Amino acid sequence: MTHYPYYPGCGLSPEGFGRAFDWSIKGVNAVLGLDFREIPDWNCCGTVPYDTLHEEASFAVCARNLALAEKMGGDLVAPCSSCYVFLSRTNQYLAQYPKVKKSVDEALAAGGLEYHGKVKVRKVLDVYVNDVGNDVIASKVKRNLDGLKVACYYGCQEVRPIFGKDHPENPKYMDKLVKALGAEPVNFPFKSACCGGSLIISEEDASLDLIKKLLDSAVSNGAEVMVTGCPLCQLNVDAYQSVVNRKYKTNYHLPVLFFTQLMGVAFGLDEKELGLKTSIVPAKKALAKFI
Amino acid sequence: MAPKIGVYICHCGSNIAGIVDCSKVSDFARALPNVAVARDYKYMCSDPGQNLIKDDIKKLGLNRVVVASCSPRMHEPTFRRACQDAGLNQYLFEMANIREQCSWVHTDKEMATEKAKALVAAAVKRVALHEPLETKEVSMNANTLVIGGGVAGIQAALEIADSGHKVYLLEKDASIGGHMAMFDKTFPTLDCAACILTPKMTTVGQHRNIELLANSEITELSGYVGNFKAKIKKKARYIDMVKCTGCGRCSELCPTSIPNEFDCGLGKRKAIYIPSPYAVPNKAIIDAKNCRHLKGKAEGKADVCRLCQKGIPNRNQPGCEAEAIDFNQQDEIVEIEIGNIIVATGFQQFDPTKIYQLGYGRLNNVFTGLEFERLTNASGPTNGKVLLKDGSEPKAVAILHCIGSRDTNYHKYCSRVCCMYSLKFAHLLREKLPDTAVYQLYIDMRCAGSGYEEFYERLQEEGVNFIRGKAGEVTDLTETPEEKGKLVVMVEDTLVRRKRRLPVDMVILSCALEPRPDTEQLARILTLSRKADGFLLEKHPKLDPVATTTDGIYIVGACQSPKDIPDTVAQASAAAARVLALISKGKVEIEAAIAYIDEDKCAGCKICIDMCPYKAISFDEVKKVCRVNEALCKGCGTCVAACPAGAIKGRHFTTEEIMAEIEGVMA
Amino acid sequence: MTFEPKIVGILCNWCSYTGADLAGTSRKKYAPNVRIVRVMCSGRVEPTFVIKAFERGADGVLICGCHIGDCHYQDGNKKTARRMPLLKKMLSQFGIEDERVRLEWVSASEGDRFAAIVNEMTEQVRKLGPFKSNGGAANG
Amino acid sequence: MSEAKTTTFIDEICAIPGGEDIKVCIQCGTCTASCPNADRMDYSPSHLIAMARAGMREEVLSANSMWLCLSCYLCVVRCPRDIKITRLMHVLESLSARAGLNSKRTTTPVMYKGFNKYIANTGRISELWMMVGYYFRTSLFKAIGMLPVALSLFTHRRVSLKLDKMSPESIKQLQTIIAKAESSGGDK
Ligand SMILES: Cc1cc2nc3c(=O)[nH]c(=O)nc-3n(C[C@H](O)[C@H](O)[C@H](O)COP(=O)(O)OP(=O)(O)OC[C@H]3O[C@@H](n4cnc5c(N)ncnc54)[C@H](O)[C@@H]3O)c2cc1C
Ligand SMILES: Cc1cc2nc3c(=O)[nH]c(=O)nc-3n(C[C@H](O)[C@H](O)[C@H](O)COP(=O)(O)OP(=O)(O)OC[C@H]3O[C@@H](n4cnc5c(N)ncnc54)[C@H](O)[C@@H]3O)c2cc1C
Ligand code: SF4
Ligand code: SF4
Ligand code: SF4
Ligand code: SF4
Ligand code: SF4
Ligand code: SF4
Ligand code: SF4
Ligand code: SF4
Repeated sequence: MTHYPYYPGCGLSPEGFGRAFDWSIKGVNAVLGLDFREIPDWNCCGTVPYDTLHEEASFAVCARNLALAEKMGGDLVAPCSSCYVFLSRTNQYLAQYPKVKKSVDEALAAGGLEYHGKVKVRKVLDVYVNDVGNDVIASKVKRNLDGLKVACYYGCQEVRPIFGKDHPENPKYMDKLVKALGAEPVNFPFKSACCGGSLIISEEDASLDLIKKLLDSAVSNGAEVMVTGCPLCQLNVDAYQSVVNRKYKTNYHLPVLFFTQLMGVAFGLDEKELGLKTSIVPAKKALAKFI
Repeated sequence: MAPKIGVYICHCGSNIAGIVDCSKVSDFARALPNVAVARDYKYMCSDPGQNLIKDDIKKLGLNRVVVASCSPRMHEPTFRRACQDAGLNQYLFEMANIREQCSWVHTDKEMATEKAKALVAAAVKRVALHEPLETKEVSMNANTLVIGGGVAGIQAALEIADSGHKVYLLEKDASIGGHMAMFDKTFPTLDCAACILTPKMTTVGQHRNIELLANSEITELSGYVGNFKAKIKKKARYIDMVKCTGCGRCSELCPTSIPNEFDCGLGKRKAIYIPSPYAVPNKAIIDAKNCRHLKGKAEGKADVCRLCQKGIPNRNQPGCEAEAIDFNQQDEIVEIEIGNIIVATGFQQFDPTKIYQLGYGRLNNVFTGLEFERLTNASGPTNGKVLLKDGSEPKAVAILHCIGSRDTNYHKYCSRVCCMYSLKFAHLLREKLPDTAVYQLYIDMRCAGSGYEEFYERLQEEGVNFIRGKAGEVTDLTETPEEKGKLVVMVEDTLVRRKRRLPVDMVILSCALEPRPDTEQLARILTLSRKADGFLLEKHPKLDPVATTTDGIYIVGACQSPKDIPDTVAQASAAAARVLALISKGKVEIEAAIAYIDEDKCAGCKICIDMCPYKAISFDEVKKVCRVNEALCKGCGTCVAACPAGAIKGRHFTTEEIMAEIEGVMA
Repeated sequence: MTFEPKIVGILCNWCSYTGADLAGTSRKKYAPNVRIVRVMCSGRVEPTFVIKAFERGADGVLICGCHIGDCHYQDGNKKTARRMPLLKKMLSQFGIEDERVRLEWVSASEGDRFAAIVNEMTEQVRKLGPFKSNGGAANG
Repeated sequence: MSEAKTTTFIDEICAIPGGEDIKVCIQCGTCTASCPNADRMDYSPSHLIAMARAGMREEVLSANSMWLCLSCYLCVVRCPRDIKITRLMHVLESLSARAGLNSKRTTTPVMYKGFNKYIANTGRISELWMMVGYYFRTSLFKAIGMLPVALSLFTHRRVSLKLDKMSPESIKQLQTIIAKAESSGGDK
């Protein structure tokens, strides 16, 4: 079994809105022989708000998690795109700005910690596709998702700030994984467009506009489900679909799943274990053939 | 004779004196052993400065000179000449670099002054050991090799050939002409490219002093200025160049049709073809990768196709009547001897598929600059009509500047010609399709050249829409009825600070000019250097922009940096003049700072032979010692460092001299 | 006062020396601790040069040549690289720490890189402190 | 507007790591052309940069622009000068909040503040409690509008009334780290 330190982040924590992502990751890991070990007592990465209002401390807040992960050894897996961006960014700034390094080192030392910059931050999708490989994934498929039309929605941060291994605007690695499950990724030009998730609370109109465009594009290209690897994207497109329908007088019913849930379905895992019912737009109809 | 050294510290105005305390340094030098005189002066390279040295040599009987000033790469020749003028052997001179490697890079005056002292001490210690060396002259081969047959290579070849000297013109493609041959008009005067270039191409083809080696590449180079030897690979053309009349019958018969590179893939050609109507040489060539017969042969099939050769007898269509087709031709290596080389290998266009959001290769009707050149060219795939992929005329066209240029993700530099060719495109569009709207999306209009700004103004008058902003994205995802079926270009009009969506039918990407992919390999063969941006490096960007660090090899045209035709041609003429100057001199000096083997010390182990990159060392079977061929040795010193017996002396870089210098900097 | 190390730089004429000149023409600032000695090719560098420098009180030696593949004399730098292990072995016999001697490839266009290397090495050697020779006595 | 003031504002921005990028912008507008929210901003991202360089401190810091940045990084991917515009937006938000100039036409700062309070107190965030806090502070009317969404989240077990907390020792450790980082204030 390969071990990775694991940073679920608030979204995937036991009380978080994306907990089904966490459940399904664990289910899939059992099949793939991976062991993600949660960092003991990790703290919130702070994401945009913290960076925005406390930019001095935001690096230290992230670095605490990195320091804890460094003690465990191995690449750190951060499923949430925003956590991923902010944790990786901390690495980058620590290396680039001596000033940041100094302040972070001092802050960590005050808490009895130290960090040497050795932790590589990675996404679940990256680990699955590049460490495990699509061949192995395909070999674990019990229920081929033959014919299922899937819109792979990467969201903006998954692939963007040059940390990623895939193209920042036209990523393909989720599409390839979905294909390995037997499903058919549809053409989806908005696959890396922003869903507006970070401002859905304060700037609802702007975000709803973006969600509508996503739904439009996915559905008009024939998607039966949308899959994503970002808990914020999932929440946004799933929970606000009804609001979009109300505002734009549309009638979308596109289930939005975590790609790990889809993997779980293909691997024959139990529907409960995958948390399929936590989706607000029910996935039952689209997946009826496979569960 | 005891060394009697003169030391001269240059202020270089405030360039050195601003940081280094020059009078302190000269006081310091004056106290060093063997130093007879030490002075500091405002500009040592000026005439009065040089006279200072000359007078001291004559009056004080100096037998060694040290100048502490700029880099020896800048003024070593100047001061060596001054010594020589005063009757001192030029190798009894040494330079300390206290500008480029001291005053310009340090801020602490005291430390910089200390460093300058150390560098001067080192030079003084070293120069005491210098020995007079004599440079030898060898005769100069008057033949010249020009690599690359674009407008640069053509111009250089013609100028040299016209003055009565032989030129080998090497072109890797089947025809010369380069990029210019693809254009219809050229900015800013809108001359017809074919009208000004094809006569030159034809002249090249017929010139009795030019041997055209088309479809050929250089694979190896040895020797030195005046006496180079080059190995040339003449790739199989499968055509007998003497017999072929260029009638074109073979192409008509050939059943294999593939995209034509000369038309950027917008038109078709056959597997046997004449590259363009004005190709020089105007002969057929077979594309072995696509010819059915040659492909079959490679797979072991006996006799496929050969329609071009045999014709279709039952329909009374004869094949090549000149019997010029020869499927058995092989690649051939020829060796030529030349005295000078001009490199004119040009550029390639940046591949915009790398910029995903611009849609090239993904969306119909997004074209590159070169593709648009072919679309407007009367002999191009559309006979000069600007047409969309579906054959209709565009109603609105956007020309996008700086694609792959001025962009840290691709090339940092400005490509220098694309603003101007974009204006040219706009003009051609206004002329051919007066009702079509034309948008130029630019960051800055860079029109620095004779008549260039005037051309810009003319285009403004012609009603082109100039939008200051770089396009962010080209998409076919439309939002309104008027956008339907169009390409939408997203841009911020930065002058009105509004994000705009421009619906157009055609998008032209003004792509960067970038180094050709084989530049690195070519540089290696010719031992040239490249700049950070990948283009070939000149000897000095201002004072010697056509020479390289290898004597006898010159670079011209777009292989040095992006440039337009006027600059290219000027540079080509300059290089030709340099070559002709050397030819008329008839002789070249060869480096005196080379290796020498002391036969008494040589143990005959032959270790040095393998060390030498130029095969300059040979073994004397009789005396059982090694010997250096002075004409071949370039003085790298690798053998010196390797000789276990310490038998090899690297002249002017002897172990003692270098050791003395090291001791000096540590003093 | 902070310790100002003395470092001898041995640079090949074509790439590295030109690169160091470029740092100058582009007015890149770097530490004044390196004193440059020019050789035609890094392949000319003999181990004794390095030993000599330390003997005369240097705290570090920086050797620079063209990047592999770019050598003006085709592959002199490869030969230098091949000699490095031998040199390092000799140095250890003299009690000279590994970090005091560096071999770097600097091209004619890498003025920035040259400045960065000098700064980095100066800091590194400063940390090591002044070099104290053991006269090579321990190992003969 | 005095020139002295011009330098100060730029200095202020450049002093924050990532802010120094602002110097090399060539005003090409690629960021704005790519930004999904540019049309809603008082000034487009590139416009904001130009204003900042012109020293228009008050106008810049009271703009809503940065608060409307979605952190989608599309501008960063495309910027020909490799400027981390997203970071620049965060830098401007920070300066704006510190100067007390933050735009009243967006409620993003209120949301951010609520969010950050959670981190300081519990080390982690709960979406539900954050939303409740936010609507309470901004508009009850809006909260009513959002009730159906909240309800559906609740019934699908997507939010929980419980708070996921760290151990008290770890919270203390985190608070010490934060306090130290803010006091050393390397960035200010
Ligand atoms: C779209 C476009 C439009 C332009 N319009 C204009 C214009 O209107 N006016 C203007 O002044 N300039 C214009 N230019 C610039 C112009 O193309 C260049 O200035 C000119 O082509 C440079 O000539 P060159 O001979 O250096 O290079 P090239 O034209 O690139 O020729 C190089 C030649 O060398 C050959 N070659 C390459 N490598 C080797 C090798 N290893 N061995 C042998 N042969 C080799 C190539 O096959 C080619 O024939 C334009 C450029 C572009 C891209
Ligand atoms: C402020 C400024 C800054 C510049 N900075 C740079 C720079 O940093 N880098 C750069 O590359 N370029 C720079 N340039 C451009 C540079 O000056 C020119 O490229 C260069 O001087 C051109 O050289 P020239 O010999 O053609 O002309 P000139 O320098 O003008 O020399 C012409 C000479 O001819 C003599 N002369 C004129 N008429 C006659 C006559 N009838 N009979 C006999 N003699 C005559 C003149 O007295 C003069 O000595 C700068 C230009 C300016 C104005
Ligand atoms: S190969 Fe023969 S048929 Fe073809 S162009 Fe030459 S002469 Fe004509
Ligand atoms: S053999 Fe056939 S395919 Fe080949 S060039 Fe001749 S006609 Fe064309
Ligand atoms: S010449 Fe004009 S279009 Fe070309 S890179 Fe320079 S500014 Fe851009
Ligand atoms: S005239 Fe001079 S300053 Fe003005 S654009 Fe031209 S080069 Fe620049
Ligand atoms: S290495 Fe020295 S001793 Fe050996 S053959 Fe060459 S010159 Fe003679
Ligand atoms: S110095 Fe020695 S190795 Fe170098 S070219 Fe001359 S003979 Fe060959
Ligand atoms: S894309 Fe970059 S360079 Fe262009 S305006 Fe925006 S920040 Fe400036
Ligand atoms: S990161 Fe912010 S500024 Fe940049 S494109 Fe996205 S929303 Fe606009």
